[in-house]
Amino acid sequence: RVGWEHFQQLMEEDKRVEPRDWMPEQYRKTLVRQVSQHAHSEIIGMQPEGNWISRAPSLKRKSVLMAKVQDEAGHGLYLYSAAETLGTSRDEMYQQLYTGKAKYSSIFNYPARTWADVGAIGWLVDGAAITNQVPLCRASYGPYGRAMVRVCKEESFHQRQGWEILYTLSHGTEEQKQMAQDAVDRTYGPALQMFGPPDGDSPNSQQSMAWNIKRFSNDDLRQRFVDMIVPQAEALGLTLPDPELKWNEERGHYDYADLDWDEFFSVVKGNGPLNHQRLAHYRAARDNGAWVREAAAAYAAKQADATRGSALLSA
Amino acid sequence: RVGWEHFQQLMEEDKRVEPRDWMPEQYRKTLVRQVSQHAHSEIIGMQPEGNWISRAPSLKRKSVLMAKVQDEAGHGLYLYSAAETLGTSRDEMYQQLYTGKAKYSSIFNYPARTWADVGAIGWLVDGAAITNQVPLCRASYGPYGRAMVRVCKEESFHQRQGWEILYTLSHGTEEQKQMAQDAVDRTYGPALQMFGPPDGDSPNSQQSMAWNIKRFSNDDLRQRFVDMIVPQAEALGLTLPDPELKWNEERGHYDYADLDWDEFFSVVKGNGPLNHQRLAHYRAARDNGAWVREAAAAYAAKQADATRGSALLSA
Amino acid sequence: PEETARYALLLGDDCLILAQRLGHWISRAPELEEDIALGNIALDLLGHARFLLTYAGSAWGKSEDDLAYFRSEEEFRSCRLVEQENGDFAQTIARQLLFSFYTHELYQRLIHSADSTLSAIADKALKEVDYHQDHAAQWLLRLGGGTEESSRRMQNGLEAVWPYLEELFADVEPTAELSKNDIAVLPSSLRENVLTRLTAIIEQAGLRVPDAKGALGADRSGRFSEHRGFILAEMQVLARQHPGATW
Amino acid sequence: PEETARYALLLGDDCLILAQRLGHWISRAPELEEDIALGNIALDLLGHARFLLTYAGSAWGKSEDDLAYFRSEEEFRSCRLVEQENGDFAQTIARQLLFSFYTHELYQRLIHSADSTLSAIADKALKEVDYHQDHAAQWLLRLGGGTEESSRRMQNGLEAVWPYLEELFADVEPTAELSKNDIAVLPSSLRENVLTRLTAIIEQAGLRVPDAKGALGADRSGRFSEHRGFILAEMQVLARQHPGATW
Repeated sequence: RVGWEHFQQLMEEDKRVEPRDWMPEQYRKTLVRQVSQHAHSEIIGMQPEGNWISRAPSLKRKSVLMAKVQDEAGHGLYLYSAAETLGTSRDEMYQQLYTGKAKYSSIFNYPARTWADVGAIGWLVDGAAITNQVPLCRASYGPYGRAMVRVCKEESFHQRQGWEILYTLSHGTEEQKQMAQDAVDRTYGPALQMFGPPDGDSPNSQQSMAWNIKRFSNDDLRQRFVDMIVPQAEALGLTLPDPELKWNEERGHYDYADLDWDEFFSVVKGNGPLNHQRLAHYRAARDNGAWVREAAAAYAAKQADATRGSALLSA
Repeated sequence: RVGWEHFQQLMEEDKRVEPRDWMPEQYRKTLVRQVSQHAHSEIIGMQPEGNWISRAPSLKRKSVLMAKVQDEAGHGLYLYSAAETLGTSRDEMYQQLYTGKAKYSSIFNYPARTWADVGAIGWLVDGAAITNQVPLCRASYGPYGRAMVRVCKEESFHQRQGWEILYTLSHGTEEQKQMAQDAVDRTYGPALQMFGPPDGDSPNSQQSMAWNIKRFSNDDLRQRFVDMIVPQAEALGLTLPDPELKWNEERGHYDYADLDWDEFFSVVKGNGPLNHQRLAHYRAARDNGAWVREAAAAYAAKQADATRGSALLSA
Repeated sequence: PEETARYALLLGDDCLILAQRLGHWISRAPELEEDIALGNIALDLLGHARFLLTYAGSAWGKSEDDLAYFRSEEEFRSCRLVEQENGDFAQTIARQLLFSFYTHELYQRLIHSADSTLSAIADKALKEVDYHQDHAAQWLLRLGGGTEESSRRMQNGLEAVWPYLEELFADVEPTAELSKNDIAVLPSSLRENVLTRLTAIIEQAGLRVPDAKGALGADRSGRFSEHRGFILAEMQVLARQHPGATW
Repeated sequence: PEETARYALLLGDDCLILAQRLGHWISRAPELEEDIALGNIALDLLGHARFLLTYAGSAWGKSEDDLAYFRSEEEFRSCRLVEQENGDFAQTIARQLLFSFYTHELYQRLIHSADSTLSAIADKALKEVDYHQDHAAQWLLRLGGGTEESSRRMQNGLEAVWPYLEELFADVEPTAELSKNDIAVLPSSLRENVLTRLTAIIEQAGLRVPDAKGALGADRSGRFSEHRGFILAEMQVLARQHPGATW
């Protein structure tokens, strides 16, 4: 009861819950699921862009791209660590991803088809991620909120880089401009869907908001994102693939067309273009690395024994 | 004694020894070593050209090249079968190649660096092979001689194809012609060395000739080859990289410069450009295929059991 | 004829890309006999590709090599099944199984095409695909009924390629339009027979028919895959370094 | 300066090709921390390559990208060690071990180059190579002293790359000539220290120093290797499809 009251008070005063604090089992579960899914998304998200590291068209772009994909691995690490403070081990989370039990952001089941997709992912996918994540910096669970602060700082850098790639392409040759437009056409819809289903179809949102994890509804965040990217697209000289997109004076927002939610749910269920490939790539990396992890563990154990041994001798 | 006399008689009359015939242990050993080395050479020889299958510059060339590399696998099969009639199993021979105990023709430790090498290998390497092998069609051991008949027929086809590749290149663009000349420059020396060390340094040759396995000495075959390729090179419009190469009226043969035998022995000993790579490629294929071979064996055993089972039932 | 050419190209691209993938096995197969068998299949497929590309090119005054080496990633029309990586031997066999069962059904019907060239190509190809089918089915049975490991790998192989089966039955253009004149075979009309036969052989091998639905993007555009660019980069590199050269 | 540029290019090519090879590990490493570590090393090497190629290009009015994307296979001067395939993690570590021990020794000496740009590049690179060396050595010890499998794999890794060690110490041109003016470091003069240090750490890891001699063809020409063409085909494909474009 004391724990429960303390927790309630933290919620009411909008203060941080820390690992040592008592928390409702459902709160813990919700967070583990959300934080680990977020971590998994960073890990799987390395693949579409990683696909272009070897073929990046200039050394500068290659360097920036390598650094970016590496940052994603870093974000994965922060987030797994945050989730571990909730009592779930990294290996357990890995296992959930490995077996396909855990989800990750569905957009990574789409391919990075051309170099321009690297730009579109940076601009739209990282852009949507930031819109989603900035409020999460104030999430009630301390380690998660703090991890998000670090992540957001780097993500906004990535978004800027993506925008620059597209800007260069859209001011380049005709072929480059077409490449940029195609990538935006492909990425726009799935990026808007990153905020999750419409509020009416998102049953868990209410509880997450009550717990100060989520601060805005899916549709609110989506609107915020649309309002942000419309002028950015204009500055790029590229068109967003929605003929219904227009400023609504009354609402003070851009109106946009309904998204293809059938496709969204179908991809979530495993029928996206690359669901199988993404998981197979991850599994192959884990499988091929198993002997290395075993060796590192065995070596560490031997070293620890040796240290204990010499400590005994010198004692 | 009867066996020995029979064998001696076969040698004197230059007739074939067949698997059922008695033969001296040393004759058997010599043949197993020679035939299996020959088989191994076909197998490792698939690699340099195989390296160009994916990049062949026209579909016709791709098709011809695929067929050729596949023929080499076929030659390997004939030759392993011939060696098996001498009582050494294929698996044992595989194992000797796998562990690096067995040798194969040293020229395959050189890379097929450009497309033109595919031509040079066909013209010079297969050309040298044929010069070597035509007399082997009359080798005293029946299964070997008969295998060589099949092999020679295909090899002369391959040599022709190699020559055509070079002819096309040497009549193409400047770059293509240069590519052809470079490949010939690289391949000429090692191809001449395929006949083995000079007669003075080839202690086993005498015995092989006495046994009617080998019909001509290394240097005789090499001379025959040089005499053959000089006019062919002229027809190609390419230069053979030996400034001392010239017609010797008196001998009725072309004179040619000494070859770099230090390099030859060094490559034989394992220090060629690709000795390690060739063996590693072979080993990887065997290792990766182990589970398939096990599965095939297990399945065959189950089928045999089932057949026996139903035979018993119907009996 | 323009439409027919585009149809021939689509069929040819499938064969070309699969031949390219299979060619990699030569010198890397589990057994010498398989170096030869997979090489044979690759050669057959390359042969089919050459017939089809040559026929397609005749409509535009282009050679098979113009089409194979100088089209961009966007211009190819290969299905994603043939673009999938070789993986282990089981995954290659799974890919062969699906593709050979599909082409067997397809060519059996295409023999009756109103286009006499396509009909002749189908007739020639069918005899060879007969063997491809048998090769894949035999290995499916062996691996399915071999060891625990081989059965697990064979199942994984099927799971890996199954999402790309449906694309073979998608009524894309120009195929759908041409099928009205009996030039092409309507892809969706092949589905039932192919699936029935695949199901039967997979069950005979003691394996499960994967329940994966078709992966989104069954339009042969290349927009929904990451492999094609890598395949072409390697296949075309030499030809493109020497534009206009003869080989 | 022409000679100095060719020297810088040779050094830069090594870094560029190794960065290209290592980049493949990102998203494929045994552990998340290693995705990051190998990514870091690749990034460092790419950085070194960019300094060196930019410096080289300044002699010819060419950019780093002109040199990286528009030279042919024949024009590269990378050593065969960095061109070797990644293999398993142990083989990659073996390659890293040899290359980082070599470059550590090299840059330590190149700091004193009479060419101030090369000296500055060496100074900056050395700090990073310090870490590369440590990373490789730590993994060598771990794998050498881990499990039976890891020790076997680590030994195989060393055997695979060892034939390409000697090329690093070959007194090719323009390096040999430039070393007379203290611009370059004479490769053969690095040999003893590098070998001594490699021998010590390999023995500490409980492994054998391979007895392979240097593979024939230590001239950085590319004539004695089959890898470079595949590496460049992939690395250059996009840039070459759009000559003159800005990215």
